[in-house]
Amino acid sequence: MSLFLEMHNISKTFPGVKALDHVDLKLNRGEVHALAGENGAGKSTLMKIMTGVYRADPGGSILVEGEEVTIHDPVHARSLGISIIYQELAVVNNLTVAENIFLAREPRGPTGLLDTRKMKADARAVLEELEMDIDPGAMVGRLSIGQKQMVEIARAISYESKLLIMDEPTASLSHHETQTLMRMVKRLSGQGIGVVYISHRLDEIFEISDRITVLRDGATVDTQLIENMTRDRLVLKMVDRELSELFGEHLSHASDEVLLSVRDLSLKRPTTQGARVSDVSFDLRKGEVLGFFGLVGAGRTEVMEMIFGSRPYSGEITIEGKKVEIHDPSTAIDLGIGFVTEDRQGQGLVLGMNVRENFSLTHLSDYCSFDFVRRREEKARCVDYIKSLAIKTPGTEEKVLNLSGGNQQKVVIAKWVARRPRILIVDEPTRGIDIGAKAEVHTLLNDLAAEGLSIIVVSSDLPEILAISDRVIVLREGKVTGELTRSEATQEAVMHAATG
Amino acid sequence: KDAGDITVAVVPKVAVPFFDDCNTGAQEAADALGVNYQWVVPQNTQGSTQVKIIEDLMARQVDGIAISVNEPKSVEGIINQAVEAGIAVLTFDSDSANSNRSMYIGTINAEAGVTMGKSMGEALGGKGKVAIVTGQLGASNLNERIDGVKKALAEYPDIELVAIEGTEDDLARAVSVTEALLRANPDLSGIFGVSQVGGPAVAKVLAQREFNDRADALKVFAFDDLPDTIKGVNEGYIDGIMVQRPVTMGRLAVEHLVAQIQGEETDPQDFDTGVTVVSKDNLDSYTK
Amino acid sequence: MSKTDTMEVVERRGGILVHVAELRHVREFNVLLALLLVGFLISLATPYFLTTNNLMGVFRAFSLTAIMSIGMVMVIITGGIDLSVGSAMGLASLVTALAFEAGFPTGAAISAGLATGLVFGLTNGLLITAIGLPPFIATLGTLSIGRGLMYMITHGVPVTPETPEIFSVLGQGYIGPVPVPVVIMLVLMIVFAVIMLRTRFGRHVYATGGNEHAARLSGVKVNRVKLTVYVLSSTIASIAGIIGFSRYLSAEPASGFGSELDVIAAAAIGGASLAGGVGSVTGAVIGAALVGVIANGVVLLNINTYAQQAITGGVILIAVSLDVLRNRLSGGGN
Amino acid sequence: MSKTDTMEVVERRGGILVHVAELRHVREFNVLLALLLVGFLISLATPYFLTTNNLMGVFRAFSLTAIMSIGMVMVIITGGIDLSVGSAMGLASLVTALAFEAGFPTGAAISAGLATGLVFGLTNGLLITAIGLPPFIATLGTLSIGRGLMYMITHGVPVTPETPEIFSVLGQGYIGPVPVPVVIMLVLMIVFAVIMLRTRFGRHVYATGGNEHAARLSGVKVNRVKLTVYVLSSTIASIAGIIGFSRYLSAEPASGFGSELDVIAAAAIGGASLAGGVGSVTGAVIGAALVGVIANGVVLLNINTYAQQAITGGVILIAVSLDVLRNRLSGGGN
Ligand SMILES: Nc1ncnc2c1ncn2[C@@H]1O[C@H](COP(=O)(O)OP(=O)(O)OP(=O)(O)O)[C@@H](O)[C@H]1O
Ligand SMILES: Nc1ncnc2c1ncn2[C@@H]1O[C@H](COP(=O)(O)OP(=O)(O)OP(=O)(O)O)[C@@H](O)[C@H]1O
Ligand SMILES: [Mg+2]
Ligand SMILES: [Mg+2]
Repeated sequence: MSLFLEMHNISKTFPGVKALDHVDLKLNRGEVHALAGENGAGKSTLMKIMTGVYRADPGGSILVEGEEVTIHDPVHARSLGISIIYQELAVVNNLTVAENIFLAREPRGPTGLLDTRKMKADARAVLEELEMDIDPGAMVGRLSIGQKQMVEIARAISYESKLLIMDEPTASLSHHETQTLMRMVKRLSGQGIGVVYISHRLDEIFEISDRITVLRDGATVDTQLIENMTRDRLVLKMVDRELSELFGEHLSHASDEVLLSVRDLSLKRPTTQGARVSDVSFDLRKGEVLGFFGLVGAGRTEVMEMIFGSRPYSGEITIEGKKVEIHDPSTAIDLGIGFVTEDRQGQGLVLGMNVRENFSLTHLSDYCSFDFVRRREEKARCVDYIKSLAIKTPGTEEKVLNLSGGNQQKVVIAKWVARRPRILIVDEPTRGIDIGAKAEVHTLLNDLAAEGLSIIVVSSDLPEILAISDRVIVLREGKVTGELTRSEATQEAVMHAATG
Repeated sequence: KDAGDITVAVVPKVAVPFFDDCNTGAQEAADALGVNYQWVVPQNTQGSTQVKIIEDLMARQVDGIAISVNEPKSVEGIINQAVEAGIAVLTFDSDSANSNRSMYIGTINAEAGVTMGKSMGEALGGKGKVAIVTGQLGASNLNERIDGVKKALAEYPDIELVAIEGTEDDLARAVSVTEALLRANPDLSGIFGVSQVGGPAVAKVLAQREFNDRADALKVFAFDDLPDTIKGVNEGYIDGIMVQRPVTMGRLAVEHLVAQIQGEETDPQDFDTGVTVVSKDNLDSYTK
Repeated sequence: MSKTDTMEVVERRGGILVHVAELRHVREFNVLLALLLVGFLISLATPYFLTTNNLMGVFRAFSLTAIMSIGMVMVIITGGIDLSVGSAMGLASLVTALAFEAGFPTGAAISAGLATGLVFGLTNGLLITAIGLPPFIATLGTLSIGRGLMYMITHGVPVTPETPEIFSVLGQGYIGPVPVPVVIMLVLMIVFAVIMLRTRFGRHVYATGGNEHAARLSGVKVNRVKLTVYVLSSTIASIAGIIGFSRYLSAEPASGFGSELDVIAAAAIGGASLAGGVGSVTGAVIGAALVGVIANGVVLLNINTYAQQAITGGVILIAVSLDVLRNRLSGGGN
Repeated sequence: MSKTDTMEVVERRGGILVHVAELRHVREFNVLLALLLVGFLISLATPYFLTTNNLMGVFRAFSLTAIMSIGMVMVIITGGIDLSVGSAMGLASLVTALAFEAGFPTGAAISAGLATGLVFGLTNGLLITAIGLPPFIATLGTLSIGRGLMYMITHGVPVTPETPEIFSVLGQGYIGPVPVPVVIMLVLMIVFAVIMLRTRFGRHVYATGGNEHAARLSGVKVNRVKLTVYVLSSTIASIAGIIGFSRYLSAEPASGFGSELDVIAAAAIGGASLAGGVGSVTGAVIGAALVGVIANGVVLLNINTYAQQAITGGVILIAVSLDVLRNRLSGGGN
């Protein structure tokens, strides 16, 4: 294998944060190079420097095919053969899937006008390679977040690149799509294309990477061939703890008392597009952790949105035996429901506000006397949560925009947990957070259940679902296709129900 | 044609009190003659707006149109078209002299300006610094008045015109402009309010504590008899108002239109309605 | 309307609509329906409305606003705004008039007017892209400067030069029964509708407004797109200015003042969202038509002239509300 | 300015600024600097500028715009816009005048004016939240309706009733050397600055504009927030209308026309982004002050009246550009 790209002595300082501290990185042609590290370790920042989004502090250098280069912007990076799938979605909602994939390099016909037919056909070809069943003419704004992620992936692989960076491409994908992607990555590397693969899912890393670099607090702590790396060692390098001490035993706290009961939940006025939810029924008991599994687009998020009042439904929802009508989120919140949304940037956070303001938005009245906010108290609570969830931020007054992806996710979790709802719905709660934090979130959910909270966990991470749920409900194409107790819920059984 | 079958339309420049008086006169005349009457006020002072209104009135097949022109040249074409289509068209208050309109009824603005300038010259004894507060900077009738004022002042070499300020015919703006004018020119001795907003604005400024002591030294001449302008005269802040005869204009406009439509008037001539200089002395006795 | 709203509307519509092109289609269709409805009601009430002469007059009357709204809607789709269109229009008409006064031939005079628009647009574009001023401030500044220049040049006196016969065709001529300004409006509408829907540039305009950050990361030259739309907007406004001058043969010192609101309104009524990313050229023209027809109707129906503005406002509210409610019902809203 | 732009600016600023509150702070500080600079330059050129009388006069002159911009900036922070402030102001002043004419006592007349603003704002708010009209269209509609009503009521003739002495204090009185309208402006500024920065409602206004969807999902009653800001905006505008009437004791049929642009400009110059989420009450007032000082300066300096508008526009562009460039430099943009 020959060297494609080298980064030397790369540092990056943000106000109040040293994100990267003298990092070196060498990437070979055709190599799958995993990049691991806890949230805020600097992985995304390093990749953004490689693609010209940020400029590194003076003193560092980047060599592409042996020549030193200054990378001006992502377009320039692409011309050097480097393309990237960003951790945060960068799609244009008001354009179609095909238009997004070919944005800024749209095919043109002989007249100079767009060749939409070719564009759609090409898009369809790429999507088929990824085994994605999305209409190239569909508006991206209407897709679920997982589907948007696939569109980004499709766009990235359709570039003729020599190095493809994937920053947590699978965070919002489920098992099936992940497997397809793994195959895709292997094929690309077989063609001599280098891949940088960032993920917090250790299985994936061990499955496909050739080498691995671990970052901690902005510095390289290890680079190894994957053969020389073990899970335990990786976790130790990343979070400085033993894997075995991370995840505790699962204890069920479920009582027999039904708290939430959903009957025949369907999307109101269903339209013909997409997988739409129909006739979903289930019960949620007090202190129970109920897992929801399904493939991308199975309709799990849609069910949760209906319960939370952000999507019109028909059917019946009862809480503690009382029928309730939930037409907007504030009603749901008043009824004691909390909802950690899967799309943290679009739905979870006000990016222009700081950590404190985002944190307290769900429960601001806790700190209010006559509508005046008692800021000191607000701040103190926020600091508590920053500590307990190990949110890496310079302080409560940092804009969430400047936090790393995983730390943003933690803020979303914190803002709901701090509200102490009776029913907490978490949709892909550990999306993009590191293994240490994931363990902490699992512990947190377990502790909350122990306090008598009822929790619904939607996750595409099958091991996660199996690890923390008392019971698992499986959705396929908007319908319940399985309900399994903890003992029945094996990997095979759940997958069977999900894929049919 | 039967009076009942005749429709005449009167189009002012904008909605201001002056034209409300015109409307009164025109309506009275129309009622007296028994003709149908339409009053159409443009939404802004652009020439094109009036063109559009005339087009609409032609489509409506009115028999006569009297218009106070915002911008003389731009309505020429459409007035000529209307005349060709057999509609009687005359102008009042503000003319489009090169068009084929049958006649003009109204004040000769330049002459009114001259009268205003002369009044000021006499009031100041031929000596002092003066300023003009106008309305919309583009309005042709105001520009004619300003020209008239300048022409009259040319006779008084010791009177210096130190500033002309636009106000967009907005009272609030006119007040703050007048204040700044007075501050920037501590020795100012005369103000012309050539648009309707000038009189009320100057009167209000002079009534203020800060400027009250300058009221005596300052000679003010204004245009049009708005209630606040008249009040200003009564209170001694304004020395004279050029009062036109809007009611008369409106009445005459309709009367002449109907006469022309019925073929009674075949050789119409322009009609100067003149201005009256109204001061404290004749405040109760003038007519519009 | 916020971006999320827009998306929701899109989602609501669900069924019938699959992609942007169709969506735009329907938006326009709704406003067109409102337009036809208003027209129908007026024609019931007065026989004068549905005559060729009147309709052509109405078309010609709103054509200038409509032309300007074509440039405006592109700016709005990028998420910007151009308050200076009225000044660009007025200044272009003034420069053309001055060029005639200076004895330039027709071609040169028209070019001078167009160049004025171009320079105006470049100024806006550079203030926004190179200096980084918010579009509202940048174009508000040039709006004032443009007006000021017009006053300084004219001292409030209209410029009315002699012009060759041929020049007046632009504003006063007819092709068959159709006034030339209307023809120009339709040509521009078709050209820019095609550009917006079928060219790379058009896609990039939508992308810039939809998600500027993502567009930039994808390689869209966002600043160039913005510069271009501001140049187009001012240049198209200058075309309107030249036509206007040709029609009235008088360049008024205050021409175009206040028209920015009418022009933006046309785009907005035609479905453009000031949040960017949404809108269409045909929609904007139909929006201008709706306002024009209402204005005509009020005079034809001899409605109390003082009420005209109130009625116009009311009808616009009702027309757009119908559009919004229709969407909600058909889509199954929250 | 689009959201991404805002974010970039924020990124660029880096160094000094850590959080939103400080950011707001600095924004204001920059405009304040520009204001002081302009004031300093004017005072160098003319001795009449820095006199108590003139300064108080200037303050009083821009106080109405500033008051209206306080309501406007809250609307803009939610991501909306209120084009109807001028109409709300004018109508409120007219209704107050009519109430006096009808013989109402002062308290009742003022209440009638305030009620007008309230109803106006409720209408806007309901059109936007209940029907779902885009704010631009909704308030454009009510702008027209308001103007139309004023014409219908007055036929263009100002209403000048007799009023009790006490009433004129509101517009003409002084507290020490400070005109009462200026005092009212300062009080409103402080009250609403505190509300925006220290209360739950204020937080919700920023959240709504920052990310409406996320705010709604966090339990913010987004529609109620919007309704409230529109009601506040119109009501505050009606306060300006009542003060204006008290000052001139004449309710002009065209008062407030066209002021929407001035008011929005004040908010924008003061740092508010039309994309929502960003802005401040004090910034808006300082923005109004900047424009007011320039307007006073051009008259004091006896600048040719025809050039005044161009100069005003130019100075605003330069002042805001300095702000933008300063931020860029201090942030050391990428
Ligand atoms: N634009 C920015 N301004 C200020 N700080 C930043 C900015 N971007 C990143 N940071 C900080 O730099 C550090 C590294 O962030 P980065 O996004 O690279 O982490 P990461 O390793 O990708 O984490 P994750 O696994 O959560 O995605 C974090 O502490 C983050 O807060
Ligand atoms: N084929 C499709 N075309 C367009 N939209 C689709 C399609 N399939 C699903 N959708 C959209 O996807 C959403 C349904 O997926 P939802 O997000 O509820 O599922 P999920 O199981 O949570 O999947 P994900 O992991 O992707 O979030 C709906 O919003 C629907 O509009
Ligand atoms: Mg990251
Ligand atoms: Mg989901």
